[in-house]
Amino acid sequence: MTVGLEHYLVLSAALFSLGLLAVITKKNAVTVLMGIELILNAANINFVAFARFIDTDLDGQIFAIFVIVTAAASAAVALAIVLNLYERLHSINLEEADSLAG
Amino acid sequence: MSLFDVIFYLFAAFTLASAALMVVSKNIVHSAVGLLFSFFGVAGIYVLLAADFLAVVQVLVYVGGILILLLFGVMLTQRITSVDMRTGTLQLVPAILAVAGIFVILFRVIRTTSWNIVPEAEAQFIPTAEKIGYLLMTDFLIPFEIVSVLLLAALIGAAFIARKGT
Amino acid sequence: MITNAILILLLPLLAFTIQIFIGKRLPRKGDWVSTGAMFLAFFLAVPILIQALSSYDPNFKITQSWEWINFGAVNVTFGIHIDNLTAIMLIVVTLISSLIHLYSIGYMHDDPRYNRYFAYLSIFSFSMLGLILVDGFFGIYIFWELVGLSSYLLIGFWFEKNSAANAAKKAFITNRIGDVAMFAGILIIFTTLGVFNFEEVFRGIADGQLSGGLLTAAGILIFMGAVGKSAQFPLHVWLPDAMEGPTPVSALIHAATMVAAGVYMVGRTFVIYTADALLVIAYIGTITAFMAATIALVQKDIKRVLAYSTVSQLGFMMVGLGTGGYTAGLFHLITHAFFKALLFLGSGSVIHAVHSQEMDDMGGLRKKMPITFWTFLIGTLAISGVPPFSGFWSKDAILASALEFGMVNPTHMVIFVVTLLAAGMTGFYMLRAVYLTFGGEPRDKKKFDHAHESPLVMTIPLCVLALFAVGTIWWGWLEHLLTKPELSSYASSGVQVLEAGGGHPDVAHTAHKIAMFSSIAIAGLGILLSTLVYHWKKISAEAWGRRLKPIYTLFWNKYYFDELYGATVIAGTLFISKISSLFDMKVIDGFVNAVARITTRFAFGNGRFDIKIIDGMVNLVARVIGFFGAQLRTIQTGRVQNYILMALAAVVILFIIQQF
Amino acid sequence: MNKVLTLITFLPMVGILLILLVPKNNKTLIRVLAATFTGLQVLIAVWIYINFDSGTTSMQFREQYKWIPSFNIEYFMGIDGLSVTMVLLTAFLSFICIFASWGINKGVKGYFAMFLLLDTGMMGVFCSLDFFLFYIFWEVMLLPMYFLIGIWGSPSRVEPDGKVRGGPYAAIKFFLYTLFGSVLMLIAMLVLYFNVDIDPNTPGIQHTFNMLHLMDQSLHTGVLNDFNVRLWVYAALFVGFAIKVPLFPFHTWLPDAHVEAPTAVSVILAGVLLKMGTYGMLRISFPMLPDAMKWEYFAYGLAILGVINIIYGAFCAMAQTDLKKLVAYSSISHMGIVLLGMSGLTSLGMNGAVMQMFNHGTGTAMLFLLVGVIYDRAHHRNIDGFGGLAVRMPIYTAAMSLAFFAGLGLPGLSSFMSEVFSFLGAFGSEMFNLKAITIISTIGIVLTAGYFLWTFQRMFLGELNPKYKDLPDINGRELFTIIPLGIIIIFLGIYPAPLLNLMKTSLNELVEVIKAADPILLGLQ
Amino acid sequence: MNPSEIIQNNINSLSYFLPELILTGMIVVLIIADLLLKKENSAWTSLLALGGLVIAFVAVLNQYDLGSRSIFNDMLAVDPFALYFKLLFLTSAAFVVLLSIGSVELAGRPVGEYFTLMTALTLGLFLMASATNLITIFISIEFVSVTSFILATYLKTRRRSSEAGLKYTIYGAFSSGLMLYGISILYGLTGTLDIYEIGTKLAASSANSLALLISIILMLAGFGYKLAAVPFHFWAPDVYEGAPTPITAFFSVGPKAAGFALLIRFFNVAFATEATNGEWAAIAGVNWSQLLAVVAAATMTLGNLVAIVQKNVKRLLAYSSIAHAGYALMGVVLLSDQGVYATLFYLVVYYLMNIGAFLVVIVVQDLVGSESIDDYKGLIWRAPLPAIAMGVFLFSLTGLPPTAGFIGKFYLFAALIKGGPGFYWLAVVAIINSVISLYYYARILKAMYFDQQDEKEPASLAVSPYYVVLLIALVVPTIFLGVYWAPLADLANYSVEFLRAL
Repeated sequence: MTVGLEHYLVLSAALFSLGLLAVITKKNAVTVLMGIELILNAANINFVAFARFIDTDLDGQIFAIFVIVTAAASAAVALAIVLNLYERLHSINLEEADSLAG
Repeated sequence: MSLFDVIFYLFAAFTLASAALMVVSKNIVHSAVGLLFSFFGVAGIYVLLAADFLAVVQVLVYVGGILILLLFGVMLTQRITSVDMRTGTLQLVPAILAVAGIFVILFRVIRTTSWNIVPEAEAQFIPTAEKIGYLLMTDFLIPFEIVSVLLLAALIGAAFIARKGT
Repeated sequence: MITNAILILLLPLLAFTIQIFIGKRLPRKGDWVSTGAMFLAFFLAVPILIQALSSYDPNFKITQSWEWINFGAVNVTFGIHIDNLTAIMLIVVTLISSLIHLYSIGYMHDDPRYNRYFAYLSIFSFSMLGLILVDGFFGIYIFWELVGLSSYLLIGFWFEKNSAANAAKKAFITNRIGDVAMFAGILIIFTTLGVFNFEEVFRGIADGQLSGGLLTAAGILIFMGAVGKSAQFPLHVWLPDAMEGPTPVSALIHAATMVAAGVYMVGRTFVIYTADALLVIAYIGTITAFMAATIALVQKDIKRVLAYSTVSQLGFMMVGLGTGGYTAGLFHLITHAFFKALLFLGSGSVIHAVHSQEMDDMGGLRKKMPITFWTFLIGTLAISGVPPFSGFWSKDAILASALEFGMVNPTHMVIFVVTLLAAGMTGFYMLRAVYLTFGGEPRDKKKFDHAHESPLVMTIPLCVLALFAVGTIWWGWLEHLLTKPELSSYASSGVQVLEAGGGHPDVAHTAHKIAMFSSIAIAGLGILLSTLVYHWKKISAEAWGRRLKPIYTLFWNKYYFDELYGATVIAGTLFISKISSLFDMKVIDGFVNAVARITTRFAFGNGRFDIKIIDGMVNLVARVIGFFGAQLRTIQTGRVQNYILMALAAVVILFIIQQF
Repeated sequence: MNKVLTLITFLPMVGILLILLVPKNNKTLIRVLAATFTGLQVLIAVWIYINFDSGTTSMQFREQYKWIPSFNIEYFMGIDGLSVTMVLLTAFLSFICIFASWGINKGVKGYFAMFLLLDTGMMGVFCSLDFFLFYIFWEVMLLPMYFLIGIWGSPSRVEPDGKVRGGPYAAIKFFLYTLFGSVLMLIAMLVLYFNVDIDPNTPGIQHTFNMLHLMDQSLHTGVLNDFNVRLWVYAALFVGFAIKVPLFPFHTWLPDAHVEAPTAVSVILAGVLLKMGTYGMLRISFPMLPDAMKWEYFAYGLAILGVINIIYGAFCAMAQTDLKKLVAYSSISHMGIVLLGMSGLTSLGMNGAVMQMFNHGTGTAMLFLLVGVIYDRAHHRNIDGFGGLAVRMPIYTAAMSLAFFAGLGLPGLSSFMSEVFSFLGAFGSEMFNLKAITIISTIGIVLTAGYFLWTFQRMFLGELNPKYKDLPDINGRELFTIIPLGIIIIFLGIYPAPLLNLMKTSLNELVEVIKAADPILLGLQ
Repeated sequence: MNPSEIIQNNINSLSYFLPELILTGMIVVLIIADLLLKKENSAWTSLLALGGLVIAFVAVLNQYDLGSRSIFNDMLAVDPFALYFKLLFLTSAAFVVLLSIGSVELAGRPVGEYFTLMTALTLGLFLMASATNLITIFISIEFVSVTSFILATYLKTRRRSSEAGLKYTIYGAFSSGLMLYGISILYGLTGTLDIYEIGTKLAASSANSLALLISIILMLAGFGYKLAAVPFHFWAPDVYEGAPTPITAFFSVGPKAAGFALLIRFFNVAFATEATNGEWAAIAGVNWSQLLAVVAAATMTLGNLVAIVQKNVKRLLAYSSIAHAGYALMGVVLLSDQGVYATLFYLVVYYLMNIGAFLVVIVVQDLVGSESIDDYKGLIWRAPLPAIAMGVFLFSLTGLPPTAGFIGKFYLFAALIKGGPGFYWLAVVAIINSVISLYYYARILKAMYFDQQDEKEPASLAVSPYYVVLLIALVVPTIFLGVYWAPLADLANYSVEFLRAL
């Protein structure tokens, strides 16, 4: 069986799942952010794969580019916020950010 | 199995392994390295999907930008020399269960869906940079502009949050 | 005449209004207002009677009515209905009431609420007069209730005494029970016939629009009202307690107004009673007459003796009515009104003198209070049925009627026998009262020394009333005027059939003769026994009392009716009331509160949803898989990621839900 | 004066505006303003009474304007014989209550503003002929009531058994109950709205809240043609109204609310607000869904609940030691009579029931006012804590006895007439056999006499409690509030025609409407 | 289309993009102004921002003449539906700017960035309301998210704000990720990014329902997070509590409304086909309206139940705003003009009363320095105006006449009832929830009106005239709309006509 769309999709799904796993299980805020990047990459693989196999207009690739750009923007903001939290708590352990609850 | 397939499987395995390393590793630096390789792997996949421009963007922005940003974050917050670089995990089992659930669902969806694959597109390998540039200036002009404003806002915000003082 | 009737009705009401609002500021606290109004009413009533007498027609009738409440479909009128019975009752009520007003001026002269007292007397008279004059069930029910109210006010006049307050309440509520039954009867009549007016109701019944069991039920229910008002068994318990009111009030209640109302009402509505209903009336009357008489035998309080005698006499009246002796019953009502008023006022005079109601504190008062004694004696003889006093004639008529009924229906002969016994007891206990009060030696020297004859304002009424206790006044004409209505079941269906079989004229004649002799004999016997015991002291009351201890106790305790009601009806009501209240607080409210609590609990659960459930779940999972290793053991709670996990799980769950 | 209903409804709002402008320390001016505006309202009510044509069944003093055209919501006001009685009652009691509130010293401005707002709400309910408008006014009453009980009622306290009671508790309880009821009503209202079509040319498009249209059975379409749906709608409306009446078992808010509320609020609550429930049934449930009402299960249900109210309320009243609670339960009992009267669907019963609404309004108002009088003096309401007051306070005693006797339905006093005709109407029902039920309910007459007299005895008769030997008798202001009520009670007791004439045409028509209701019913069985 | 046409289209579209251009320009102006102005004069930026909003408001009003059209090559829509939301965003943003000016919480913080980001956030909301392409949808959501993250963290020296920002960021990024994945699947199923084309294609083909379902659910996660709908609401209470109160007020209104705008437009365009008379039918295979109904029921129930046990007013209002999202969702599930119309109406009403309630929280925060219910005790005697205003807002939130909240609920219930018996159960749930909600709103009322104040508290608190004006400015429409709401209803009704127009 030759490699087709589904292979890419499965790869993407796996990557997506790994990203989720990181987001949910990692205590370190930065690692969590890394997990999110994995998720976005997984989605991008989908887009590109669909752009290749289903829609030949490159719309998917354009979308992926926008995803990458916005990811950069949010990563910058997120890191700034993590750094800020570090200044408050001297830790980026997400477990310790629990004063707001209930 | 064609050469293309072999390359695909290699890239895929590489990507997933790196990603797995990123997830599994207790050392945050190792995670970062795993993520780096994973990004490279994805870039390779893009190449396989005939998205040459995108692969370049992937390497430039992700590897060159985002990952470095993340590493900066690590450095700034972990005081790399003295403190434990390990990162713990939590709620592993329920997480694995839920994620496994998602994966199973996605897998089933992928397998059962009959995708409307355009047949003649399979062989085409056309450089995309020109087309993408054209599209960004025409059809996708406004998202492009919006993203620029978004970047501006994020810049201001990130700068504000990151700087000292109130 | 209608104008007269309306004036008769309005005068006491006017007096009441004046008294209640400005009575205090009037000279003599306005006793003359009420008294004057009553006398005026009496004088206005006289022409009515004269007209009735002059027409000398059993069917004499004057009616007039006005629209009152118009529902569109239903029109309730208010009307005045004057016939012979009304005319006579008007005289009786106004006269006795006037005399009692007069008497009260003396009796109540130093009471702090003198004006209020007269106001109440006026409203009482108003209610009673209204009851007599109205032309329909609706009206009679209204005045019926007002009589109850007036009695409440008067019995509880000395409300500082708890016993008085209690008695007033008891009177009202006991009456209410009867009233409710009567109301139910009216409901039946009205909903079947659609009218309240007596004439129309009677016509409707004659036409057969209401008949059979329903009519019997209606009759018995309406009679229940009379049971309450006229203190018949089993609702008689209020009457003796009503002695807590001032004595003139007792006289008024017992003679002309309240208790008479029941009998009057039964007489007025006589035609609606079926043979079955009448039988119930007769038996209730019999039981009442006998039971009250036995209780009266042992009472020590002079007013209580009189009270039970009233109950007993009312029983007689009911027996009369129930056995078809329409004329007899009403005749006794009228004669009784006078001699009982006389007796009560006489006893009031004694009480006024010795400041006690206990016969043990009296004795030998004959010399000190001659007028009182003689008038009282006349009253006693009248009530005992000694010829030629009024009571003899009326009671004889009742006994005759009962006997006649018994002869036609031999199974019901018991009515006559028991009634006769009761008649005998009447003589006994009344004479006993006379002997204990006036005869013999004074038992309480101090009280005796203080005693004196009452003022004229009190003795004059006594004398007037004594005059009416002489029977010959009533001879003949009354029987003619108060003829049994033709529509009544005895006149029409039931008895006629029986009478046709048994030979009616014969029976009546025989019955009359036997009844007359036996009644004289039994009265004489009672009087003789009484004299033997209390005057000649040949028989020791104490000894017999000891010998018949259980019976004596039973009588003394009035057959334990109060206790019985206390233990059953009242306690039961209060019990249900407590239970209801608790039910309300605990169960219904509790249910609502429980819902609220559960909601809150659930909310608390949810309040922790974010913190605890997820944490708890994680902790639980941690415990389950705790032994898998140190790394997994380090699982702790972290907030955002909990959230994310939950959201992810939700995605999975939503997918699964939607898919199936 | 063709906007008289708007005037009478919104006059208190003008009062509120003026009151809000007065500095809060000038308490007398605030009170006077409140009295003035409610007084004007009484004058308008009198004008309405004089100009009301009791011979017609149609709505009078109509005002009809478009309000929200997109939903066909109208500002539609008008009164018939049923509502005019309630309007009179409301105007009158509001005026009296201002005087009963004279002694309020805490937050005077807020109190009177709230009171006038309540007044507007009540008037509005009775005047509206647009269901939506009705609903708005219905809900508007809740807010002031909530605050009046919560703020000016008794403060929160902890009972010996650890429960928290007091004004705030009672207020929220009242609020929750009634809100629940009114939300159900909202749903029912919407179902009616969407299934009444006033334009047959465009089916399913033209809906209306106009009550007169909603009552027109020929316009009912859609799910309203399904009898089961009609029953559900009826039931939803019923619960909404039953809570207000309050009917067993939705009544437990009432004793709490009464006990904790200030005197004037109790008066309004018992005098007017309870009538909202029965008014709603007569104005909305009955004419809009006559066939559902005619359905025997509902008719019997209504009658049985009425009887339970009568007897259960009386029993509960008997067990009370708090005078106000006793009166509250007596209200429950008396409202049961209204229900019973209505349930037979006879002219007599219907008229009797509405008369009972009015008469209970005046009678219970008097009772609550009098309870307030003694509470102001003795600072407690424990029945057993008094005794022999008749000696010390003869005028007060006289007034109280009048109120008590009115309560127990003594002839010559107004509630006698209404009770008798309610019973007669129910007993004589041609559509349903309510005879046994009515007979059972007459037990309530005895029980009522029992608890009122018992209470009277414990409070007023017997020896004077030495604690109260210096208790002043009722004063002039208090008498001023009570005497008019007393006069009405006696007058209507003797001659109820003025009241009856107002309403009978409309109510008899209502009875006819229900009788003639198309028995979709038959299809069900 | 040939390139020149596309470019021409872009150029032509600029005139329809005026409000957004104004906001963009204002962002730049604000940045420059912040650089130029001295620190003590920096308060002027607030007025600049306000001015920008006002000008944009006028520009939006002018767009009503233009009718419905698609601009920038079908990337965005300019139609009454979007305009309705834009007006809502602008007025609420203006209110929040006004709240922020007086807020003690924000005093002493740099204002330049604050108002710049506020303006940017508003721009993002604009885009959300008008986006008709998956790319613009995604970017606008990201836009709003990124600016929101920063604003939530604005009190960066305070731990709570900092923590709120972090949670928001992580949760938001995660949600975006899920949504993105869902979008990618949708793209894969249809091969296009334009939602109208997606709708056409989905209607034409019998797409695999499983793939569509997971795509919808994943996207719902993204939208639901903006709406704070259960089970994607978790971030909301924490962020609402930690963020600066004016920002919380804005979060509870702006992004939520924008989420609704997107949800309604996207779902009704892409996943439904229009039947007759303004009723839609969900596409075959995925009964998403039932799905949303479950979400709506869960949302209002959870929000209300959890709100009951809250002691912090701000947090309580957070849960209440979750509950209200549930109410508003009821209109969406009906797949009818009537329902959408009700939701649109409700959102405006909700915005008024909710911002009002938060304003009172701010006022009390300034006066008493606390957000705890206990510190609201006896407020009516200390500061009557805020207490009365809070009463009005809370009654409105409960949905009692004569307040706007009632009318909002009325329209929702009306839509539900009109929708037929299928959603009666939802109406019942909503009824029960209305009653439950009264319970916790009444707790605040009870504290304010019924409870005795602590003795140590000062007798009376002075409310600054500025707040008085603001309070009145919110109370008046809250009541007025309860009495006469026809214009707003007409506007909402007009705004529903977005599907047929394009």
